Amino acid sequence: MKFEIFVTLKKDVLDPQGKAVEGAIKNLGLSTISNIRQGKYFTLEVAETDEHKAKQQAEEACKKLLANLTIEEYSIKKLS
Amino acid sequence: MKFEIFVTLKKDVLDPQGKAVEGAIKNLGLSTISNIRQGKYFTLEVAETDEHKAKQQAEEACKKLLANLTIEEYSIKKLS
Amino acid sequence: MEQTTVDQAKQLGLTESEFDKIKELIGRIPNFTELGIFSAMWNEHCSYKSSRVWLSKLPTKNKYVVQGPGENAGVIDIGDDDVAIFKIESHNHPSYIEPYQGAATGVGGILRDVFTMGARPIANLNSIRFGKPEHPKTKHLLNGVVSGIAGYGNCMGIPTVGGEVEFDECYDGNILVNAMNIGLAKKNKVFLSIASGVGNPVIYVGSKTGRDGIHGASMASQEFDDNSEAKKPTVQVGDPFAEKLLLEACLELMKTDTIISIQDMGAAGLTSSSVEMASKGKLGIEIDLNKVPCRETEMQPFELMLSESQERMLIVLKEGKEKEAEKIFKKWDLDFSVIGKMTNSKNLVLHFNKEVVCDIPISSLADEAPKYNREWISTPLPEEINIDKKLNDLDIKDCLIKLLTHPNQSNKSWVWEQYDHMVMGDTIQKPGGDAAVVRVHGTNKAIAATVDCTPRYCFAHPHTGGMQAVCETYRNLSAVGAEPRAITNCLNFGNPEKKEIMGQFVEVIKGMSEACLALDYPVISGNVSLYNETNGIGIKPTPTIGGVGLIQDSNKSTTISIKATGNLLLIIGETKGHIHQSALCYDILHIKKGPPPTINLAEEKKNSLFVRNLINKKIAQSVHDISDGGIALTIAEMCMSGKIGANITTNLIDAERIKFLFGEDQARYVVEVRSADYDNVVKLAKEQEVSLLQIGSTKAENLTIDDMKITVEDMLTLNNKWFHNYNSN
Amino acid sequence: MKASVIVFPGSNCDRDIQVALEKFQIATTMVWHQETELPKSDLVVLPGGFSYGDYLRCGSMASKSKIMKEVIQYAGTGGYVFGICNGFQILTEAGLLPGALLRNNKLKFICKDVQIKTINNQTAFTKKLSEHKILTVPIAHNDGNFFASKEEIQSLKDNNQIVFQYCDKEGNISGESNPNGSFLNIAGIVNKNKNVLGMMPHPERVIDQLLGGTDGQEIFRSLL
Ligand SMILES: Nc1ncnc2c1ncn2[C@@H]1O[C@H](COP(=O)(O)OP(=O)(O)O)[C@@H](O)[C@H]1O
Ligand SMILES: [Mg+2]
Repeated sequence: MKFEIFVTLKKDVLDPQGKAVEGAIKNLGLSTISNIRQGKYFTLEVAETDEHKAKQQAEEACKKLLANLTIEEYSIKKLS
Repeated sequence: MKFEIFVTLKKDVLDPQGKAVEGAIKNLGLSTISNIRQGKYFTLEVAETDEHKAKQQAEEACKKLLANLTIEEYSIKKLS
Repeated sequence: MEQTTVDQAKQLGLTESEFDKIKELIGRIPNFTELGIFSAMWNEHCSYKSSRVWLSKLPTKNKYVVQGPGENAGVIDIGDDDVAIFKIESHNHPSYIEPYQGAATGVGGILRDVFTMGARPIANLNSIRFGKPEHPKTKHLLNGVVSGIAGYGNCMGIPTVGGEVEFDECYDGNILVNAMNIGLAKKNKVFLSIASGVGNPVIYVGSKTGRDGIHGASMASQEFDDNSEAKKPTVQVGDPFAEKLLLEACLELMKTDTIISIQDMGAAGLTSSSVEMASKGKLGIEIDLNKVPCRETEMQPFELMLSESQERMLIVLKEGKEKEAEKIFKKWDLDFSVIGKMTNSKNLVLHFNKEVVCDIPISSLADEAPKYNREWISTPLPEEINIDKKLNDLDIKDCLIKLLTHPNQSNKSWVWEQYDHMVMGDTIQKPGGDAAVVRVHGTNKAIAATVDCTPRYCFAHPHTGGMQAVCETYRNLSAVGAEPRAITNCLNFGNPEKKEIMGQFVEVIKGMSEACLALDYPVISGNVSLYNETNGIGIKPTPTIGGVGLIQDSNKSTTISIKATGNLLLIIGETKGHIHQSALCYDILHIKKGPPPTINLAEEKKNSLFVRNLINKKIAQSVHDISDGGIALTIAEMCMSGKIGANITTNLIDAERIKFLFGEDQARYVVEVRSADYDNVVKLAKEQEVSLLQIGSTKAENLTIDDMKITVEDMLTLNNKWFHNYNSN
Repeated sequence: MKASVIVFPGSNCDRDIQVALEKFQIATTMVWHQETELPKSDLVVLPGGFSYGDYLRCGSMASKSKIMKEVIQYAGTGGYVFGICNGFQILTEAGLLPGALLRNNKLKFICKDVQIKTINNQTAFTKKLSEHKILTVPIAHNDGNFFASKEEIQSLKDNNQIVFQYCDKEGNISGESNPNGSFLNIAGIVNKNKNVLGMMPHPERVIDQLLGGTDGQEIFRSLL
């Protein structure tokens, strides 16, 4: 079963990359674009047929490694 | 209008991060998980009411900055 | 088995006559995999078919050379059973396509060349050249290349200690990224790539193989699959983390008694590494391609053999040592696979899915590869022109400021502060001086290293330019007190099929050879990059020279920083005022005609020795060789570095004064000495027939030249701003 | 005195710290990350480098290594733990220190000498430093931009856990003297019990005049 995982910085955490990207976007003349935040995107496979269980595994991966819960939050979606 | 953007490495391109993360996940005992690929995830706002035009702006941002088309590909989704 | 056609051969970059030669050599029509292997081995990059004839003329020996060209890197003796192993290599084309990954994998490649020989890499250097700053691609390329070099070297934990950066419109469509590495080993623990012993196992270690950088595969893909999209050749992505593990694993394996020979998989991957090892050992090799660790599914023999996936090595082990070796690579989490063995058939035999997919004589791939003696014509020495009128009107301060703020002469700290230049804890002189100085760990001696080239000289007169590049490195090493020992070189040129370009190549080599011979400073390794051309316009000939020298006592080295006020500044070497092709003429006045400065090799040798002696006796307080921008810029740099001023008097006016201050006569140095030592230094100079001129003294805060005055503070501000401004938006 | 230096795959300042510790007569054992037992030691050092290539988040994968369980336990019993650069990142990822180290605000790797001011000279790591002592020490990192939540910052202040702050040559702590965007110019912090120190600058690189400075020496002397 395939999942996609989104890891993003919590709202009150400064996002240096997003900020730099936003500056660069402005320099490119794309003036309509704002509020850019950058996060991480993962796709992974879980060898498990039960969706609930599979999702739990993905969740564990997030908690244990993929996200740093001090500064980040995550969400998980089933793919295809 | 809010969009989310996914930037991922093209299929045949080596993903050193994904590879290392996969190793670490295995070491954590999460043996069911495999095929991890890591990409980037952006959210941004376009000050434009016409959806088609807004999407075009987001697309331009991808092409000009957010994605490196030599090795990456992107997709865009409207949010909310 | 399917047969190939001349069209396919052409698509793979072979000529019709080369295809005929292949058929003749193997006595039949090659299949697709075989043709791919020929195309890889016979291309310019692997076969050196246009350059071999001339490269063989370079001097390659002196009493320090342990291993000259022909191995992965060259080796010199640095005393006490220690050797330094080094090489420079280009990654120009990939860096233009994808600057970050291109530059990163360039560094990765040169590192493997060095540690494959048993050395622990201790210093990275790089020479990078871009088009004019206004060119729409330049900023992106500069940023990508610098962060790529940083990304790889920093992660590996190897300091990047020196290099050069230049902008010139001739590189608009062909940037140059030349990476150099130096490593250390013990003399009796140097590993070579000569295979031996029929039956010995051939081992693949490192990362898995993917479809990275398979050249030509896309063009011929209709041959093996309709699904061509998925088979598109892709850019190689570097994995410095994997390389760090590979480095440690290889060095650990090298401590055991298990290795016969070892070779990294660089250009043309498994093909060139296996063929080279077998060829050097005059043996055959047999590989089961199903045993090659793959990252992707359904990889075909053609792809497996031509993939340029990074961070991989091929090793011939002593029979029976497989388990011992495997344990080490497993510890480091790397792939390990016994993929074949050495045979006495003298052929390259490849098995795939229980079939033989390639069976060709090794000699046909290596020794019998084409070798061309291409036509060439020489570039005559340009005539002097009289530009005095233009020079008469120039204001010294204005000239100096224009040089200080020119991208080519601006402070490059924006570049090297992105490189970890201190890790490993032995960097004595970081970037910013004439040569980097890195201590040999655990000893009191040190290696000095520099990379240099002056393409405008090479273009004006390749013969002189070739000599000059060698001499400039010699001088940079001498200026820090090192004894120059040997060089490595990266020859970047345009299309050798053009007579003028081939002529540049030939003349540069002749010039280099003369300099190497006269200075006893041979070439021990190198690399050639041809076809640096876009729309029929080639780059200026750019023979990047990497020079390496030895400092016996780390405490007897000097920097370019002026050390104290009240000292005297001396010019060593004769100043005639040669202004043609100077940075002032070329970059500021845009006068590009005229000959480059003359090289006098006897003077080079004599003046270097004199300066090194002053450093050794601790008489020289600071030293800087005089290159771009002449005496004026050289002294300005010494002032900025030491944050101390100087007072210079020329007793000249008008054009003569400009020529004196900004001319680029060779074989010169500025040396700072205490006034108490002056008489002694003059005496020594007389004895050794060295030209010496006292032109001023050091003092606080300002640089004054006759009636011109500028504060050191202002010079620093001016010199530091270009890179920051350029990259701030 | 005995120190253990933990070596992760991708550590690359392990030798540098060993040389530094041994220069001050601290016997050093290198401990591979897969070990499950920590040798008896008076100090554990997490060295600089790029553990796991700095992939995912700097220090994240290293913080999950087998040996880290032991290190966490060791710290819990009051043992001294010193993380430099990547070591600091690992300590925050392991939860031994609060906050996180984000990308430098200019998004570039920075390697250069900076000044830091000693804010707390009452710790085992800084006790030989005079009050407000300004040190010149190099940094070399991509991710040294310290971040912590408001509450965490308050508690760092309340408990005197800020040990070093970036400053200029005169000791002014300002935006100008902040090389990477770090919150409050924070360059190094200790835990509440003051037995775990993390800092981004590399004191082990300034213990030898020939290599550019000796300001790191007092930190090592404090450890003795
Ligand atoms: N790409 C680079 N990487 C590292 N150091 C560099 C780079 N470019 C220039 N430098 C450093 O800046 C200093 C000045 O370089 P350069 O102008 O070429 O000096 P010189 O003319 O004396 O050889 C040297 O110390 C050199 O090592
Ligand atoms: Mg130079």
